[in-house]
Amino acid sequence: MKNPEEIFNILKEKFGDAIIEFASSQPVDPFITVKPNEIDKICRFLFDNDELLFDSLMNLSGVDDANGKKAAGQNGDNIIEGGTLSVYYHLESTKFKHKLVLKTSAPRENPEVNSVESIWRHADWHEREAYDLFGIIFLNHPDLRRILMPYDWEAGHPLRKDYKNPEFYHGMKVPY
Amino acid sequence: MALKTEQMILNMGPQHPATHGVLRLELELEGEIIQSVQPHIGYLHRCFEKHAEAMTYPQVIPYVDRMDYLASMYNEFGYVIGVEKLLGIQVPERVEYIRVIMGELQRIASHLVAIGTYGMDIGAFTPFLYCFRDREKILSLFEMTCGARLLYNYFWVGGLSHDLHPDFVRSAKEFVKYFRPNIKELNDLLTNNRIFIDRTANVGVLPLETAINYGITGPNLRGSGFKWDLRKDDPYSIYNKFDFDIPTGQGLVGTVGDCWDRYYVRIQEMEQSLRIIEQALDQLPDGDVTSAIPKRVKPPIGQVYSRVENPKGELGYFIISDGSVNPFRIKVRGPSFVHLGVMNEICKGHMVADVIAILGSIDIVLGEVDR
Amino acid sequence: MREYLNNIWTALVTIMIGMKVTFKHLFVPAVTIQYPDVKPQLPERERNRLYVNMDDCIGCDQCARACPVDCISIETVKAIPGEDLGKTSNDKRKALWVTKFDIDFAKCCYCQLCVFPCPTECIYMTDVYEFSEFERENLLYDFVTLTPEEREEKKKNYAQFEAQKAAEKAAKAAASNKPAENKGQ
Amino acid sequence: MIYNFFYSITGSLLIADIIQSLLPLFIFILPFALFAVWLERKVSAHMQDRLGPMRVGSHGWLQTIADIMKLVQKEDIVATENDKPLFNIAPVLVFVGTYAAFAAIPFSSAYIGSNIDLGIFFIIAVSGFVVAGILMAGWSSNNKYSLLGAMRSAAQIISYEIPTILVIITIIMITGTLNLNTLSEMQTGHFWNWMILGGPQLGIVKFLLIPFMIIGFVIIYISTLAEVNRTPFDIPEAESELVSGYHTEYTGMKFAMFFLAEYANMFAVSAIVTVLFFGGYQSPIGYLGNLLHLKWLIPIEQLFWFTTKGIFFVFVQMWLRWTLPRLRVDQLMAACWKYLIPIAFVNLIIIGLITLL
Repeated sequence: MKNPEEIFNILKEKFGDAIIEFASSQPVDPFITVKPNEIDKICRFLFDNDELLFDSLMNLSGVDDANGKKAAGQNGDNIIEGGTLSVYYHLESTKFKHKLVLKTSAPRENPEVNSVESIWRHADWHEREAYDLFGIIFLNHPDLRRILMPYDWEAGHPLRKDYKNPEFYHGMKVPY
Repeated sequence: MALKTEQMILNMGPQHPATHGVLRLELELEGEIIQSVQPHIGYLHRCFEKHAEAMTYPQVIPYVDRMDYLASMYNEFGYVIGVEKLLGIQVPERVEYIRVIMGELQRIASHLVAIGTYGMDIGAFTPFLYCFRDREKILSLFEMTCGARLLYNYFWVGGLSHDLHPDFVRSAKEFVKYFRPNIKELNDLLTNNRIFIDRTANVGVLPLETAINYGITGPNLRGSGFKWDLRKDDPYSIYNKFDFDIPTGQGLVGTVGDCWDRYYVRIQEMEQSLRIIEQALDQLPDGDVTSAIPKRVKPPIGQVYSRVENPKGELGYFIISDGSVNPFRIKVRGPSFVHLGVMNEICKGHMVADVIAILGSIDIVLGEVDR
Repeated sequence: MREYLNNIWTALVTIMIGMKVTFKHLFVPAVTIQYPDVKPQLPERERNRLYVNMDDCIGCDQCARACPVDCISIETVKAIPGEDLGKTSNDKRKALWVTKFDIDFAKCCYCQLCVFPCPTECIYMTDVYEFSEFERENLLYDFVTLTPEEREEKKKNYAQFEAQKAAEKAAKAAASNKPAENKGQ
Repeated sequence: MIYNFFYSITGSLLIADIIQSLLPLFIFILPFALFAVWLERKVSAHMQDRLGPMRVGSHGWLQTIADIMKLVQKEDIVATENDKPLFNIAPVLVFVGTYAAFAAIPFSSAYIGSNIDLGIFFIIAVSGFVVAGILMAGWSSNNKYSLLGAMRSAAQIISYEIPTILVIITIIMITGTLNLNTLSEMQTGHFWNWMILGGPQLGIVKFLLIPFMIIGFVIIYISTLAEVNRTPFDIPEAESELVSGYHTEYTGMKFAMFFLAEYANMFAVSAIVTVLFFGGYQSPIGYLGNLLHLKWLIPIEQLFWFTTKGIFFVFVQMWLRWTLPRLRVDQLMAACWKYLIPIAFVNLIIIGLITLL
């Protein structure tokens, strides 16, 4: 049974600069921020290491941090430029019953994060949902398609803070 | 020249009697044997997470009810615990007891729907009506306390909307006494029925490693023989005050982790919920249920992941607050969304009739899959 | 061979048990009621159609703000000082004419969040559940007791009162800076 | 007897023959099918603590007539993709296959459609039409589900013919006649003369036969259940998998034909079982007509006994439908080929030896 502090130290000396920082100031859950292109190696280590054994991914959620600058888009509506889209991983070990929260953030223009689908098959659909609703591209994911929205929805990614509903979809009026 | 056979793509389409809602299963068939199952979801996507970002914290509760509309009380339970953790509120004892009683009643109601529709998927129509007859009694209990039968908006952040109705305790005890023999009747009609056993034993076997790797939780995970229940392993609210045991699948009829085990775990869980309700009704303290409800819910900047043992599995709320009245982001980890992902894995090599049996045994609700 | 016979035996026995259960239920009285003739009696906390008692409504817009689906829309007009709008049941003075108070029951999700914040408890849920309509527009209920002309009249009075007040202020302002000018010279 | 009665009135053979063959259809079978639909809805309702149809007529007895009228005026949709001739013939074939079987069934000593000598052989042969009709329906409605349903039902009905025929052979071995009328005549007297209790002749043979007769009855009852597509064998129109199998695409009068054919088939099958094992139209406790010496009363009593036995077996079929879940297709085949046929063969051999005694 290890608390997130010890796990952070283990990861820090194993992966060095790939682990950016350990934030425990805000209420409730402390989390570790990690570089996006290293995430799968870190998760493989967390999965295999026999004193950690994070064998179950509880939840994988995409978040639009909306920390970029407000700017006027082409057709006048304000869009956010710069800033990051981040992905939170809630991991858990059913053997040792300890939990961990990882966070990676990728730039808004081309958000690329390595996929952890090969480690936890559970991440497959969650990553497809994060791609569908946020546009976060997961590298070497078997079939990264939209999952909740219609497959040919080309009006962007709905859960982004600067998302505008399209006027028509296949001739059907979208906003009622 | 070998006979050229090509696979038949069968669309168990959005409008199909056995898909528990609006789900399209694309089956690749070789004669009657399944090569692959490709679920297509999104037909019931109502953008809960986008709505939640525009609502205040109390206003999100009616939306949370509508996700898994068969277990609304438990959806509220998870959300309310998460926000209370963020705010750091401690609710009075009576509220905790009422929440446990309502949660367990909702678990029985949700399991009754699961078992009833499962019997109908296999072809036995009568157990479905017996289950719904008993479920109506639970719904009238809910209606007596908060006025609604399916979508309650009863758990509020920091308390409850109404206190218990004066003769709720009496009619709840009556229900427990009335319902116990009916479980035995269900066993006679379905569980031990030889044809039901033939249809469900050794069908859709979910081995334990794939279950954990796919993030399967709740009755489906316990059906595969793993004693994992959040009420005991990651206790929330006051579940540590009650003694109840966790039924797991022992493979009494076929291998461990087949459809029959998942079904039988749900039947035993109803038994355990009755025990919890009885204990909770006896130790119910007095007090005011609305004392800890804050006038304006404005949690500090931060994020929380709260998870509860929903009747379908582990329901998790990842709430990020930016200090304003509206939540910045709510991500819901719905158990049905996860359980549907494993369909392709366990349906290979079975027949068309088994796909319906497997889909019924993992008990999904499309409202929660699509959110 | 033994397992073969056992299969047959368990099959027949369990089928017989199942049939015994359903046969027993042939003589159990029916649980259902014949709906249109026999109406189900509902508990008193029933949450169905909203009702607004307009005499008590002070137009404070609390319920419209609390509603998650924004199905309540209220417009109010300030009363001219001379008018007396009467008192609510718990004798609060009313200061606003409510010229528009309609609830769209097609959108309402019956969550009762609007009933709790109302200071005068004038909005509450009744147990009327048979109010389906053929057109969706008919589900837009208008609760205001004033006739349309009265509403126009109230608006006109207020607008006219506003104009008058603005004119006075302009006159006063003109008067005040005139003496300033004299002082200035 | 009815035949020469009509012959004496009309004077021409052809008309008398037509009237006699149509008589069971309009007097008995159609009203019975309507009654059976109502009975099924009421039985299923009360078994599930419901009330069933109560609104159309007191206790809903007009409900089925209302259903038929609704179905008649419903639009008869024939999709462009269906191949029309097959699509239209299919319900007729199923209807014909079921109603033709009633020609050889003795309703009472005074009345039998056509007293042909190979009665039971004719019935088995004619019920082959049903399979062809179902296959046509499944194939012509150009819908994957119907095709699957039709394939399954063809396999099911054909493979369940074999145990039925085997058990019929055992009865014929004992009684020696194919003619159902004489078969019923042989089972006169009280219920201990019925075939299920060893048949008319006395002595050791009768008591030896009883257990095997009961086994034979159970086998034929199960396999006729499968032939009529009733639970637990209603796979062709399994609602939860194949939406409703071969008659998914049918609407209006064609669907009504399938619907009535199914209920008439239920009665036909239970009629065969009553004639073979439960003494056809013989009354278990002697006739009132004998006591009151009214000769004309006996055929009416026999008709009464025949219908009560038939309806009892139809009730048991319904009772099974609302209790049991559905078998999967391969379990269905396994049940037939691994369980019913071997037992039927063993039963056949043992009864053959007993009749030699």
